[in-house]
Amino acid sequence: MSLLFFYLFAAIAIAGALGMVLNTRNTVAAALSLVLTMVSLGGVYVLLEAYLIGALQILIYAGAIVVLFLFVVMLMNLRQEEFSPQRQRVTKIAGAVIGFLVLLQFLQLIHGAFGEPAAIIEGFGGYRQVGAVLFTDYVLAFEATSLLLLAAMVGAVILAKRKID
Amino acid sequence: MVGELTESQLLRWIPLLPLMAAAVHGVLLGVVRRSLPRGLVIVLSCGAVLVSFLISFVVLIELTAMEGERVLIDNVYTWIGAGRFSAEVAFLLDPLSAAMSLMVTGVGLLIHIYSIGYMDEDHREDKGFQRFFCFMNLFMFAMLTLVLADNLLLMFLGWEGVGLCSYLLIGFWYADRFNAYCGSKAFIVNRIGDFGFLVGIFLLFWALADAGQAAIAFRDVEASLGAIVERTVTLPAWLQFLPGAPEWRLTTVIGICLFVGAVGKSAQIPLYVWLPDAMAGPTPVSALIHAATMVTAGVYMVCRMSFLYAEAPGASALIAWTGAITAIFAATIAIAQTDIKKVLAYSTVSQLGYMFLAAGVGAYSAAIFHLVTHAFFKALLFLGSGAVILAMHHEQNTDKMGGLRKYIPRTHLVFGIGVVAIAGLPYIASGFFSKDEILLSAYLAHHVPGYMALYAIGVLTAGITAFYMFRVHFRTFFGECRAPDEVRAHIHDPKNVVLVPLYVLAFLAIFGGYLGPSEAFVPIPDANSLGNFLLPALTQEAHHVAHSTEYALAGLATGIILVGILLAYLLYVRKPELPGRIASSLGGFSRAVANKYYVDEIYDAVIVRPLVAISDVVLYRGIDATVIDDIGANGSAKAVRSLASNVFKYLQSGLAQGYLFLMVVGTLAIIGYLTW
Amino acid sequence: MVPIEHAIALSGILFAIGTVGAITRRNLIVVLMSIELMLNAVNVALVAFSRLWGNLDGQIFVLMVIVVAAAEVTVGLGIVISLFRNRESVNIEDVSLLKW
Amino acid sequence: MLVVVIIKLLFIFLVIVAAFLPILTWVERKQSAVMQDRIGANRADIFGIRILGLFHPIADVLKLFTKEDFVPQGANRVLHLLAPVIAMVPAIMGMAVIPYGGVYRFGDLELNLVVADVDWGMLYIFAVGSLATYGAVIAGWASNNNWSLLGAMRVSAQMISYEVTMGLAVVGIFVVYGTLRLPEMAAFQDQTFRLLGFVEVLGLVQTLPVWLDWIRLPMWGIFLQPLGFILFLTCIMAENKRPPFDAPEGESEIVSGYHLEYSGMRFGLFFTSELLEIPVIGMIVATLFLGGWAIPFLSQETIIGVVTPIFGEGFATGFCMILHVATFLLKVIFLIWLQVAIRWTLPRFRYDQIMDLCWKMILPLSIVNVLVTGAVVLFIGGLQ
Repeated sequence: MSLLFFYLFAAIAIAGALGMVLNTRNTVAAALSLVLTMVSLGGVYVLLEAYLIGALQILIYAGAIVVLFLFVVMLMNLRQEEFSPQRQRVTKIAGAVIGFLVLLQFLQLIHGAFGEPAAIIEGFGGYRQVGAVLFTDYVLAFEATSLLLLAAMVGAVILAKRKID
Repeated sequence: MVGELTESQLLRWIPLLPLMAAAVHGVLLGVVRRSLPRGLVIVLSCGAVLVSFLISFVVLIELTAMEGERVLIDNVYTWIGAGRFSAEVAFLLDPLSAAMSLMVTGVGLLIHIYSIGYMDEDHREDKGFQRFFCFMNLFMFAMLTLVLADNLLLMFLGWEGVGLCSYLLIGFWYADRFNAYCGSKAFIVNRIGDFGFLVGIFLLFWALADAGQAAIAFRDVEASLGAIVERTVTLPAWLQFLPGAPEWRLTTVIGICLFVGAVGKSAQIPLYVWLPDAMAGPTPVSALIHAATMVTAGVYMVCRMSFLYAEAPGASALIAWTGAITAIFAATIAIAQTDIKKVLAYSTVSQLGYMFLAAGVGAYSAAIFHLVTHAFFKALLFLGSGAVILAMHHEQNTDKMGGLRKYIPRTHLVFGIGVVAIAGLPYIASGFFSKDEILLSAYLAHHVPGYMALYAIGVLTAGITAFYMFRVHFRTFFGECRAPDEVRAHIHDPKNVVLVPLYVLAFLAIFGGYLGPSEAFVPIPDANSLGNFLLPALTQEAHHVAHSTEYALAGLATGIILVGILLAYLLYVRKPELPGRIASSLGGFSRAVANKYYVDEIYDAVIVRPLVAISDVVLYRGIDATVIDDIGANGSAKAVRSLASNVFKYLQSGLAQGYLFLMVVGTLAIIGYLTW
Repeated sequence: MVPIEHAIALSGILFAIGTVGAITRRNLIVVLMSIELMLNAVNVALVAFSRLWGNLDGQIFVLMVIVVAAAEVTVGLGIVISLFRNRESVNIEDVSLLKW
Repeated sequence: MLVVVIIKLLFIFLVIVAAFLPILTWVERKQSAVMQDRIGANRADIFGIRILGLFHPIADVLKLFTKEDFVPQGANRVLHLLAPVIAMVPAIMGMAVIPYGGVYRFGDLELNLVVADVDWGMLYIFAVGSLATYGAVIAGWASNNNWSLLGAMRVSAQMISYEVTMGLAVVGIFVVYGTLRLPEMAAFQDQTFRLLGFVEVLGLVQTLPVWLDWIRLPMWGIFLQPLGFILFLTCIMAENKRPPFDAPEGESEIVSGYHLEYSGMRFGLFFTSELLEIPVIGMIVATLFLGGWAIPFLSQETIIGVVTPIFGEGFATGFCMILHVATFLLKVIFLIWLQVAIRWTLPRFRYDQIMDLCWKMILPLSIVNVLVTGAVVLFIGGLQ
């Protein structure tokens, strides 16, 4: 059952990713197919017993980040990417080759590298346990990320402001 | 390994208090850039020294109260720890260091008080007053660390510290370039000695560690010294002419290396040249650092390492001879000096020679005894001369003085006491007992080659000492005054804050000798209390000799001393014109003496100039400027720049995706290399 | 029971696709999206590993990655906006001034 | 078990979707009419029978179905068709984790009146709610119309902003309940606390006199987190883009915003999704703050304990269950009334006012709320 769902989600995710990358005409459509990927990845996380991560995945990526993308796209109201056709084929080929190589290497790296997953305790990946780890072992990193977010906020405001006054 | 000893948390405060005071001064001057009001400075500095004086008194009493082995230890913390090698910051109080620290703090305290009056006049403005006391306290810290150190490394720390402070204080009036020059001269000459000292330390530690028992603390070294006593080293071919070649005992080598340091610090031949120039500093500095305490560090170190030197007869002989030669050499120079402080400086050198003579012949207690008495009367003499100089408005040349006893009777009195003390007249002078003990032990030192010669030199030097000291005294205080009238008008005794320390020191100069007279002269049991007190801390065999011999030797010495005094009286009170004629008749020799045998000039020509030349041409122009700068730094920079500007800059295409592409390719390559 | 190896494979595929997008596409926004995709691929791998070892550290890393991604998107899009405002274009090849 | 699940689903759809939805339009009309001192729509009749205009919803539905539905030129056809569905889905999905009753056991059968009893229910609701943005955004963009586009942008900005604050506003209640699981929350609120208990906590007195113990309140979120309640209600009403937060569709500025280009039943879907979110919001708020199915001062065991001796346990449990469901629906209805009342009371905020409200009022307040709550909970050491 869960295996079935996993392959379903994986298929959707890959399809969405492909749609995002290959759709050269329509940025919004690309963003929407990215949403598909994100949501189905949330499902994948849940299947991998990362419930908190799954929820956050949908909440943040699908719910916020991609919406932000859409917002910007609409703000600039880009309908078509106007392309200068030269160099296009070269890059396409190079990109395809590179992607293929990455994939190949990756697959041969992981092939048969993992045994059976370890037994997990009750509530693994729930907000309680993750929170416990996050706020004990990784509290410093947590604080550091808050600083990072602050910096990002300020930076975004400064960048997007029309005139700094 | 020193764990089982009696602990005493008090010890650490003896050096620490002056350090704190110095730190306060330093922070105020260096960071806050404001100087305290004069009163506070005095209270802080003198207070610190006073308290540490009291503490050392207390611990001394504690020490004497102990039965059995009299040693106090204070482990503060581990300073350097590396495997078996671990140097503690630990302070050791045994009779030796107790006597030393008491002397240092006591004399130091007196001189601090004296300085209040002496440094009062000059430059209140550029915070000089506080700066002076900052340095003085720092010096006290370093000196006490040196004295109380529990191991050679910590001692070396203090050793360097006192060197630094002496440099700072000699060049205290840095406005005058000559003073700065003298300071650096002292520092550099000391460095030469310190180098030998350091080599000695490393040699000792290496040898011990090699023998399988790494020891730093003196007691551990002493305990495990047996492991390396038998060890010998083969001299290189070009040293084969030395006595005892080709095989020397390692202890001898180590002893000589350490002694090199002592030579530098205690101004012995050939490294004495810095001490006379050190007189450029303020007189209290000369008294404290260059007469009483720092210059005696070498003697102290030799006594501290007496267990080593007992195993190194060669080194001991070297020490004895160096001391003797220095003694007479400096004494002869002192005859012809006119600058009052110069005379005292050379007499200091000569007296230090005495101490080394004693230490060399194995009479360490005598050396320490003389060290203490010398500290008393030499400090007295310097401070007295300082009083004279104050009175004469910073005139140091005795040619411009004379007949001052009318104007400054009190100064005349205390200075006279000092002169008598150093001359060593029986019973009324502390110098008598200590000097006599030294001469006696030299006379008895059959194990030292040529000990009779040593004895003879000692006696002769005693005479010369008496002669030139009285000469100075007569030239300064007797005869008619040669000072210009406007100066003469204002000559008067200094303030009490200056005089009181003088009185105290005068008292000590007279009666200090009774710390440890020989039973021969003071027929009461255990008269030589100091000697007996020190003995357990030292490695020396007590000598027993018939009192008659002692009387004879003392009589001989006293006779020669009296001759010297008489001579001085004749030449400089009865017939003041005579010395000039004698000098002219002697001609070249007298000129040589007056010019200190041209030693400075010779050094300058033989060592300094070639060194400077080599450094300038080869090291600076050749290696530094050409090799390191041009080829090394600038060359590599140029290479990188040209490479970058001609080749690599084209990778900077500005296309982000290009960079990404390269990045991915690189990652792939690396992973591929690592996996396939 | 999800086989870990397949999950990792999924992340690998997504990563490859993201790389291709980031290298070939010239619309800055799409490039940013591709980078997001790559980050997500990494997240999948991390979650899979944390499942494999039964150890939550991987999920913590994912949280960190998410935060970093959010920050990156904010700043990136801010740059894109100001860029568009100044040059009327989001073609990544129009912003190649910073070169030799 | 599957049967049970299906029953639950049916309940959801029949009661909420099928029953509430048509009535809601009528309710809205009537209530507005009442508030504005009108009679309201009452003309629709079947064979002359017009019961307070209850037939108007049917008329509306017929109208919507029969209208022509067209796709404007130059629009992205697929997305244009897809958008209303996407808008509809989250509203229904949200109901999956909401308990409309407690846990009851009939012999060996244990009945837990919630469709999906998941540990991370609130997270689920947030996640689903965050997806609700897309319907509007896609619609606005796909219909190739500047007004729609503006509407879509407003929607995206407004909803992202309010998601943040909504999340922060309920952190306090999470801290108090110590769980994200809605049934647990509801069960937690099925008890009472002494109003003066804080006196003991502060250590002013050792123990209160017994008669004071009778001054009690149901342990509801609204009493434990009054500020949180207000903030959360505001945020979630802003999430559902109805007046006064309907800047995205402000007819007077951008002609009804993102669904400007929609007609017929697909407009109906947008309309319905908004209406449908009203009861959903009601359920969430009721579960979080109004004690869900809990009856004040009458805990489950009390009821069962009282009724059992008379009618036997099975009946007691069933009776209790029915009571609970009824209470829950009652609370939901109250909240629906409240929302509609607000909707007809307040004028539409300006867009910048909405944003200021979010970032400058609610966000700081909710952060303060979190801090204070955390401090208090730490101080008390967790409510008993």
